[in-house]
Amino acid sequence: MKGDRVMKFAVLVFPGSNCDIDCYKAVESTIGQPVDYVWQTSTDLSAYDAILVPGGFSYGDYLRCGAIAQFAPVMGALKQAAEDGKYILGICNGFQILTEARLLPGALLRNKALKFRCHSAKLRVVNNETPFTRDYAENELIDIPIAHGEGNYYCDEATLKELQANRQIVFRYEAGNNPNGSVDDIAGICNRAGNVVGMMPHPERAVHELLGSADGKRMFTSILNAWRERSGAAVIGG
Amino acid sequence: MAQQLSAAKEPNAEQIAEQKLYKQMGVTDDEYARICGFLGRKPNYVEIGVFSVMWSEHCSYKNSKPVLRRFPTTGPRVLMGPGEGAGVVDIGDNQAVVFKIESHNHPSAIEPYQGAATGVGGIIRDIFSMGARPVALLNSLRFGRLENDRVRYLFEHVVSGIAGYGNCIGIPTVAGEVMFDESYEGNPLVNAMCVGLIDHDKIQKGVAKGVGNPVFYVGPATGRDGIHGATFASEELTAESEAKRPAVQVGDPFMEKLVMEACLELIDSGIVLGIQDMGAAGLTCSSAEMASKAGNGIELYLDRVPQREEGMTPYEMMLSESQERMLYVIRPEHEAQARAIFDRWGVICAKVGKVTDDGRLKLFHHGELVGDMPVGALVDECPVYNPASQEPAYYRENAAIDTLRYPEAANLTETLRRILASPTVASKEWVYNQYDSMVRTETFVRPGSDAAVVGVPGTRKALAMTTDCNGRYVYLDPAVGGRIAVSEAARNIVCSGALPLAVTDNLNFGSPEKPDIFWQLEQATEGMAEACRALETPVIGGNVSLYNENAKGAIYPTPVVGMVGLVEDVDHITTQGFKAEGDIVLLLGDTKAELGGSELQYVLHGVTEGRPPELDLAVERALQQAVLEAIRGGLVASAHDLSEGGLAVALAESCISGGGIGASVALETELRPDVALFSESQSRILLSARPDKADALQELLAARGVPCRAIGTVGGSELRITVNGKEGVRSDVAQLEKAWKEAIPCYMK
Amino acid sequence: MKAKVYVTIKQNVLDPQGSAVEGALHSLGFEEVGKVRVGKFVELELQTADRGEAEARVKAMCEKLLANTVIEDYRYELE
Amino acid sequence: MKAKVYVTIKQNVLDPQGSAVEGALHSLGFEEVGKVRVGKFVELELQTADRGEAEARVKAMCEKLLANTVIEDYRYELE
Ligand SMILES: Nc1ncnc2c1ncn2[C@@H]1O[C@H](COP(=O)(O)OP(=O)(O)O)[C@@H](O)[C@H]1O
Ligand SMILES: [Mg+2]
Repeated sequence: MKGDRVMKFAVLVFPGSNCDIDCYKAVESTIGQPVDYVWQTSTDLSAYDAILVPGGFSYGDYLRCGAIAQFAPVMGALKQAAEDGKYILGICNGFQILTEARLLPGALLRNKALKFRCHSAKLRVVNNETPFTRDYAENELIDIPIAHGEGNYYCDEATLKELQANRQIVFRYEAGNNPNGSVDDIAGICNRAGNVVGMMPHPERAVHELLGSADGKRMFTSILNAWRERSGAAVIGG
Repeated sequence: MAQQLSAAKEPNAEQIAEQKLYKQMGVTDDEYARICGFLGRKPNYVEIGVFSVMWSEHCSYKNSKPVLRRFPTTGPRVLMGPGEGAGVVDIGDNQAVVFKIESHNHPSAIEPYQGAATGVGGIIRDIFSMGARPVALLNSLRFGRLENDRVRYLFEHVVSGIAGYGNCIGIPTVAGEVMFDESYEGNPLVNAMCVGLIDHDKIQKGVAKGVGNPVFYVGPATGRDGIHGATFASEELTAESEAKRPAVQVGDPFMEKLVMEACLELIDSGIVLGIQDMGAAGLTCSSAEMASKAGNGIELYLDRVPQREEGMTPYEMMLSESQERMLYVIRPEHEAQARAIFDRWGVICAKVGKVTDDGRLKLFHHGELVGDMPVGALVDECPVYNPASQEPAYYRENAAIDTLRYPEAANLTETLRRILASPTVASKEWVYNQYDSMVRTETFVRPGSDAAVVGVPGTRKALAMTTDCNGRYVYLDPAVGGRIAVSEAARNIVCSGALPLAVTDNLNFGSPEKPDIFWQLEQATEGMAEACRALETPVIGGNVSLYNENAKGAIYPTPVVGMVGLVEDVDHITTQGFKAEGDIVLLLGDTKAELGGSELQYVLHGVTEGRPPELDLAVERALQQAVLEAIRGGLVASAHDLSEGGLAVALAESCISGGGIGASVALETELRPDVALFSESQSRILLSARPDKADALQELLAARGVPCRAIGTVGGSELRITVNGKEGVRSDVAQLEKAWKEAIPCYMK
Repeated sequence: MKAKVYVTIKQNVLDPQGSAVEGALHSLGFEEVGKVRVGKFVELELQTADRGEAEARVKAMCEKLLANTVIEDYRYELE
Repeated sequence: MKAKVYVTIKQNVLDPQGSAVEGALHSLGFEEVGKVRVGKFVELELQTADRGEAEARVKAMCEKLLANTVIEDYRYELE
């Protein structure tokens, strides 16, 4: 039975990653699936069903956030995994790495106010039909913290139109509360196929009430449920 | 002694003696004579350089040792007191908390971003060099008035330097304090504290154990960073000397992250015999101290030190303060194992020396002996001074000042708004929103309550932490101010639901060579020591920063207290915000007519005068014990300690932190209404409790002899305070919040 | 051989740092200043004597790493 | 008038960004590269026709805001 098989998660680790442990703990505590840290020199991700690219300051974020990490050996395997339709979630620095590697369109500029900002943020679930958001209601307002200095999403007009047309905008900051000046209040996007998501806010920091919000938990249950459905197993309650 | 070639231009031993060049390094004639005695000859340039830093106040505590002896440093939970990189306190289950505070005042005054950043980097190294995993950062800051351009520049860049370093390395910055007063103009205070967790059996020491063992250098290459500012008058300012000028230290948090992970992995492997960070005076201090603690000697081969710049001399290498470097000792057979770890993290590691049995620090450069000094003399034989102490005139004069001599504040609502908008009291969101306070996902109480609370992974325990000190009180009466600093820190810890464990302190004072400043130092440490004894919070480490002076004189004496407490169960975590409509508001403790050093005095009349509030340690202790008991008993909905701005500010903050919920309060008092609202009497706490728990809570407090009065209820969207039936304060909480939140951003636009 | 690389934010992309610097210059009294753009300036040394080769290499470095061509333009000089 | 300002980290001062970029270039196969330093490049327009005045103003801007002279050097060009 497929239902007996567990979903395997990888958390990539680059020199300077620092939300790797948080992602690892979040997978364990929310859905109890097996997780491995995968060091950036690895060239094989075939054993994993989902890959998390965590936040932090890979390579010190020198030059541009994510610029140096895009050349790490593991990135080839990550691109392959993306093509194979595996679930890939880039959070914060992970989002920056995915855009630098062109797995997602656009780029992340410095916050409009030029300051690093860390606080709770209200997000709108714009597209709840991705494998990452299916356990949310459409347009639901959720509470997920941000912590970044360069989260100002930018893409050109044509790309933005495409994102809108293809429902690739997954999360928006609540209107009037855009913390970084990003285009169209974008907080997270996905690729055309919908299996690669990048977002600035940190769902792994909102997985139980002691942390101030548990709204991030359903991102992890969504991924598991999407995978189970795809592999024909029972879906867990949301 | 062989002549060294590379440093041919450096003055020789005779020139140093004749021209008294040692004086430019801060070495006195007497100290110089003493050094000659230890060496049995005149020191050469490297040697006098090494002695000058080892015998500086920063490394030797020559002016502060006697006062530091007053602190209680032991207790049932103290596993390691002052002496090592940081103190260690037991928290049960074979786990311990490690913490320390350190100042970077002077570097931050020159280059605020890098000064503050490297201050954070330095204190983190102190923690992981003990083998502990750093889990939280705090910072205590003092600046002049924000009206001043340079002050705003310093404030802006100090904060972003702290953020830049802590955020990048991935350690949450969870608490701190910022105060503004012209006393700190030109000499800001930047104190950084780090807290770490460790298992008992992993605790490391900075000792050079085992004669013959190799000594390794880890971290980025050494440059001419922050070298002892002693440049020579004889040296003309040529292009060459300009290039040799000591450079400001620049922090590289990414590098520190790699060094930290690699060192923790190395320590985990169990092969480390001794490890120490290179802090102030870099290679000099770390090697001499490690040798001294083991009763051994060390030989260093300086040409093997990784170098960033060409032509570096032994003097420059020994005195460089390049950041992110460590020194460790292992057995020779473990070398390959250690190397593999550093290679994987991409960190440079070089064998630069050897442990010897002769008790000497010997420096070799390309095979030549260029320095040879007894380790004992460097570390332990610096003369200890007992500077003259005298009660200053201002202290006596202040006794006579009647703090009620100003007319009563007419409009209490407006007064509250003004005090809330005073930068010292105003919301520090502008500061702490720049800090990643959540990384590691253990931050259960973020900045914005009395103390931050950080979980102990895998347990139901948590650590509460805070820094506190009101320099105005300490200035007005150092003994009382010292007592208040410790008590307030402990009160903040208790209000968060934790038992205060221990203290790390940072003594920021003016020049100890001035008798009235030394008097402040003596009095303040005495007051702190009394409080530490009464509250059973021993001092497990700290830092001394003297000579904090500007054109107008010394800063306010500012002995910052960093404290950590233990939350036994996360269910006990309590925050300052009001929780629910209908909850009963209780005021614990007595309010007296105490305006000396208060925010009211400063904001309304622009003065800091009189005597500060009194503090009775027995009363304080009873209050704290009773409140902790009540919190653990599940009787308390919110707790907030009363500090700057008194009762009115505490009420406003509890409303704002409660999400904008209001409160209705009626005070009966014999005091003048403005005094009742803004007096800063000590040993007071504001609690709220569910109506069904309020009686039990009051009974418990009464039984413990703690004065307690129900003064109102939570609810609505307004804060209303009547005094003896007459309206005092009435305002929408939103209005108060606006004044409080927008004050600092408004200056910083 | 020495190379100097200038990386600037594309004209149509908003440059938050440039706007902030412009605002700060205005408030410092430099009101005559406009169109401020802040970019990067990278200096490096190449162990090549061949100018043509150096040029190709530097261009490759820019395309691959030094600039993100989604948002940035670059130019370089060899000395 | 246009001004270009180049801000570089002083020779003796550590440039972690430069080292990181150098390391990245090496691992990308650009092994011939050394001494990488990363600085800032600021372009701005001045509403002045007077070259002498422009020069004085730009110098003042550098000293006050554009460069942190404790750790950075600057130079500028007017066009
Ligand atoms: N520099 C800072 N860094 C982080 N947090 C800060 C800083 N300054 C103030 N805070 C936070 O803001 C809140 C209020 O600070 P403060 O008024 O000093 O509290 P208290 O009077 O209770 O000591 C606290 O939670 C404190 O930790
Ligand atoms: Mg408090």
